[in-house]
Amino acid sequence: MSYEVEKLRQDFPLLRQTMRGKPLVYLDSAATSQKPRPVLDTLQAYYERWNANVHRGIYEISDLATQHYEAARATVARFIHAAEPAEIVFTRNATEAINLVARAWGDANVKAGDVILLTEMEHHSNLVPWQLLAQRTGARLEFIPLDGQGRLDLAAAEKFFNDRLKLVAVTQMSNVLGTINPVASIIRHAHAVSALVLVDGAQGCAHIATDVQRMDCDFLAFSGHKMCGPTGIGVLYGRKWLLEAMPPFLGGGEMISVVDWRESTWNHTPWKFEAGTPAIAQAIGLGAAVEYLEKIGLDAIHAHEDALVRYAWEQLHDLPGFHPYGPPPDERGGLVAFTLDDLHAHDIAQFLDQQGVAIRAGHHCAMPLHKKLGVAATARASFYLYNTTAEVDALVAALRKALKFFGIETKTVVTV
Amino acid sequence: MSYEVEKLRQDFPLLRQTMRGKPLVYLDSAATSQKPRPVLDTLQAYYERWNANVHRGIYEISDLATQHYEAARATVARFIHAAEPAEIVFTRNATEAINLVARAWGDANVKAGDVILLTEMEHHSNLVPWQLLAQRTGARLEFIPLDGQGRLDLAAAEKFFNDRLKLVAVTQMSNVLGTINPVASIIRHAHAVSALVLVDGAQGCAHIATDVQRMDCDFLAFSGHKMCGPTGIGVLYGRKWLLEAMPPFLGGGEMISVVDWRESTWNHTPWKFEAGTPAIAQAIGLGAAVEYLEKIGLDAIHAHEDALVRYAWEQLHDLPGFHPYGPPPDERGGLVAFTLDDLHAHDIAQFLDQQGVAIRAGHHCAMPLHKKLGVAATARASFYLYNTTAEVDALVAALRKALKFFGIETKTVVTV
Amino acid sequence: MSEFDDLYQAIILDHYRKPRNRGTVPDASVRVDGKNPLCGDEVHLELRLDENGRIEDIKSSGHGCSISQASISIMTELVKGRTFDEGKQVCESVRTMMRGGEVDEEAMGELIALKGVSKFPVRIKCAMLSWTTFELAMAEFKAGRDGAGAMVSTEDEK
Amino acid sequence: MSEFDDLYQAIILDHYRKPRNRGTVPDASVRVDGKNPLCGDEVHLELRLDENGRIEDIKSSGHGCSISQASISIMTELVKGRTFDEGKQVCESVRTMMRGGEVDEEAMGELIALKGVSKFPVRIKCAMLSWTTFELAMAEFKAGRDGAGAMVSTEDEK
Ligand SMILES: Cc1ncc(COP(=O)(O)O)c(C=O)c1O
Ligand SMILES: Cc1ncc(COP(=O)(O)O)c(C=O)c1O
Ligand code: FES
Ligand code: FES
Repeated sequence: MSYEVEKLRQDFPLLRQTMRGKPLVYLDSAATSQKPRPVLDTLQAYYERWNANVHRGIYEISDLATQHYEAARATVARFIHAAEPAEIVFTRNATEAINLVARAWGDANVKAGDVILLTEMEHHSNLVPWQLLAQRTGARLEFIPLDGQGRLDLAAAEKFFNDRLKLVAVTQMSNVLGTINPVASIIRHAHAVSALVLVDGAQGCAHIATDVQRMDCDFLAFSGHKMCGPTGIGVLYGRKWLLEAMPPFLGGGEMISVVDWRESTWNHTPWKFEAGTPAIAQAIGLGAAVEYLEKIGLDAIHAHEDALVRYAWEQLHDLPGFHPYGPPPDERGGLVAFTLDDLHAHDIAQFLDQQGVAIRAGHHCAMPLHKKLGVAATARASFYLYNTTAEVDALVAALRKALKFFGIETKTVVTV
Repeated sequence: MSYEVEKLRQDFPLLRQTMRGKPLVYLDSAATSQKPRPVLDTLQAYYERWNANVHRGIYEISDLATQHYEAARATVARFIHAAEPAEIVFTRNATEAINLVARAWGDANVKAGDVILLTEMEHHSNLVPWQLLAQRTGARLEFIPLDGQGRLDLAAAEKFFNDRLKLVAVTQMSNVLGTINPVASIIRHAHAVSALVLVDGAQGCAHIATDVQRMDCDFLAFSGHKMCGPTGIGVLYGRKWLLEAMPPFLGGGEMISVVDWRESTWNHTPWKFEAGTPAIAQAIGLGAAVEYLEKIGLDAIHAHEDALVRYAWEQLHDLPGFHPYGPPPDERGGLVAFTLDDLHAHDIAQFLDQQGVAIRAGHHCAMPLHKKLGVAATARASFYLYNTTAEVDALVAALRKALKFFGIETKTVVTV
Repeated sequence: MSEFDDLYQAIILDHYRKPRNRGTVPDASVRVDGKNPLCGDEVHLELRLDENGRIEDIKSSGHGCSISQASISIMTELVKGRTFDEGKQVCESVRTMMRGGEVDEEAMGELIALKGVSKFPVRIKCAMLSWTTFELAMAEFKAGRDGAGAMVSTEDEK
Repeated sequence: MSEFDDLYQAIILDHYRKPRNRGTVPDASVRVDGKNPLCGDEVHLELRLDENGRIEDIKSSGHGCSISQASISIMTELVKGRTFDEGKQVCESVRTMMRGGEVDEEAMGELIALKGVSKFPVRIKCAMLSWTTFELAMAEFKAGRDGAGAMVSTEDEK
């Protein structure tokens, strides 16, 4: 089956919008993706037909809500090849999933002097929770450095793999450099010294077929909103025995077994970690998003994005003063962060907005990385299953106009 | 304007459903409410027209998403009469809001020997987080006892109001007894000994006009899904200075000001407490729900529910073996938990399901309270703005049939 | 017949209204407790075994819904006079039936009346409460203990 | 004219391309830093005051977007020769303008070119970066300090 991007685009109502009166070119899916019709229809169906609280209701719609909710868990488990649905905890987003591990696993297992190993390319969401853990426990943070091309320099990190190492937290794919990391090999390394590995899949899982058992990670965190799902839903995958051994994170309804006045016992995993009424509609919506992605096929999506990023890479390099960050297309996912001469990223994004082209500018929640790169802000175009080469052309044309407008090329103002 | 319940019902698509082939009589709004058309339309509009990540986007749809998101915050602030929108933190649900306070405020302010005062009617979500805090800090939990009618016996709790007391956490309205608590007077008492008060508004805010400034509470937690809003969104209200003084809860994107490798500084309240991509669509949906409730008027809603619960109280008392829990209608909100002879609550609920009547059976996440009441499980019917006296009649008729069916009255089986 | 009628078959209602073998066994060999934390219901079982390991007497007390009470009542009738291992076989058949699997209907006797429960996921634990408690009694007895302090929860049912 | 053209008026682009008063003031009375953490941009201001408290010289360095750079450039031209208190009045007018309020357009000079920024909430802090830093310089100077180590953030703008 050939990849019919124009047909897929029909599924996404927002892509038919205009922006500033121009056809919308949405190139910010790394921030959040757009949502296809089947996901929106599922949300609608939930609220119109099955809406009830889950797990303890004896009546039909509550039973339906529960069944759909737990079916979504099973769907997500299948998507990342978890051994069983009980390994899937629903959270608000990847950020909460990582914090859950830092609090529940971290506070119980990390001591002063232990090392948590991160990388220099981590998103704040996979950095700040560990800073807070380090402050609570006296553990030390270390960082796998980058080489000149924005890849992890594993040789330089060799020294951290010893018995002080408790956890490696590493992103599957960088949201700035685009680098796809060799997580499986990092995991082998870490396991050799009995350290656990948390993979931040916020950028990875939406774009790359992910198999937690083959990868052999201990934890995986990702967000529904970046993979065609609703906002307000994220996932923590954890090995069953690890989750069972962890103390709870939030206390409240649903996560308990027996509650007495001054102490309680806990429900089984995953419910132990889902205190209070969960994001029911959103979990079910995420299940629909997974099914949508599976129908197209993660490999087909990845191939499509790969073609787009190669094309973009080529076209963008024609621009005077174009400077990309991160490795060449062979080693990257579907995004490009760049600077353009000494045009400021925010001016670029503002100008592109006027052209109907939505890209992101800033530190992309990776301030330390930008410090390392020696630039305060970059512009970033990111692609997903619904983007086209025509949109890449629109991006490049708009950037050309921006160069003109701000007078970099000609020092004269053009009208837009 | 008179209260036109039949017209309001038109707004709720789910209420037109059938259950087990019978017209649905939904009497479980205390677990979760149904959603009106304007809320569903808002969710749709968000995903089809404004969906983008908030706060840092320079392009039009991101700006729209941000504006709608922050407008929802302002709407919620107005709804509970907060002094400013910065006092509104979006969470997943009331449970997370309470845990946020227990972790962020509690860990920083509560020491061994300090007292946290709860009541004997608290929901697990306003009990277990404090148990966990007590375990972490060595603080002591005490409980305001109940009188014989399921009201707080404040006289008996007088002894706890001394300088050991750090926090009182009390529900605005019990989800089992229906009791509406005198929170304002408890707050005056607590403030007199410099203790703070957290009000669990999960049941209250949806039904009773709530004014945090008049009530003078320090924290208020509630859930969107119980007040016509989407699942996956809740609210923590906190006094601005308290929130500003608290350390963060979850770390990650959006909640920071400056991030370095090993330490960071925090964004202002409320963003300091909203790590990662928030539940954007759900917050905006909650804003629409608040506007919907405001249009009808909380006082009108309360009056409607009050009439319903009085009617139900009368009708239900005609049933042989009917035993309600909690105070008479004068002092209760729109729900009734009861037992019926020695029919088991789960059998009652199962039978009612067959009749199209959705009620809840069990401990309603209040096991210690049920222990105190001397019953493992109760049946609970709860009302909201869309329920009718005809539905109360359907409930009573179904209960009569249940008594017959299980042979309590006649010891012969009837067909259903 | 509707799923509801399947759930509340006449046999169930009969056992619920007239539970068999309620009470205590004064010279019991093993006494155990089981609970269903979802609803807070509990059962207490007392069993006396003869020298061949046969269940001479079994009595139950506690509280619960009609499904759990009927299940307990039928169970006590069924296992009386059998060994633990024979009882365990019946227990596995009930578990299979709850998961919607095929069982030898002949061999199940009145237990087949519980089949309809499998359509109601939240009620399965009601039906299993008696049996998980029975399994606890068996484990305690085989370990040479009298069950004192032993308690099982239906939440441990997978 | 579109909102976009309002934002990037010719005056803004002109100041951006040819920023005035860049550099350092060797014998500065006060030197301060300001930053916009949203984007990581920073400005460094150096000012020399005469004995009457009049700004004799002002120079800027640092990096930022066209809006911030133009705002800084215009500001340095505007406050030179004035006192801090006169500068502070201008600053308040800019703040009012950013919030969409009415200002005396005559009195604003080239600053009026920043008016379009008020339509772009995320860019307001770009325009204010220069002014919050100016306010810091004023506070430091009035407190008798030379600004060493002083830093202000646009996030402290309400
Ligand atoms: C009194 C009370 N508090 C707290 C909660 C918890 O609400 P949520 O599950 O939405 O977090 C509930 C909901 O059942 C409740 O009734
Ligand atoms: C690499 C990476 N990690 C974590 C996150 C945080 O995701 P969320 O904001 O959905 O929690 C992001 C999102 O920007 C990301 O790109
Ligand atoms: S409801 Fe408790 S055992 Fe059935
Ligand atoms: S984008 Fe940094 S100051 Fe404007």
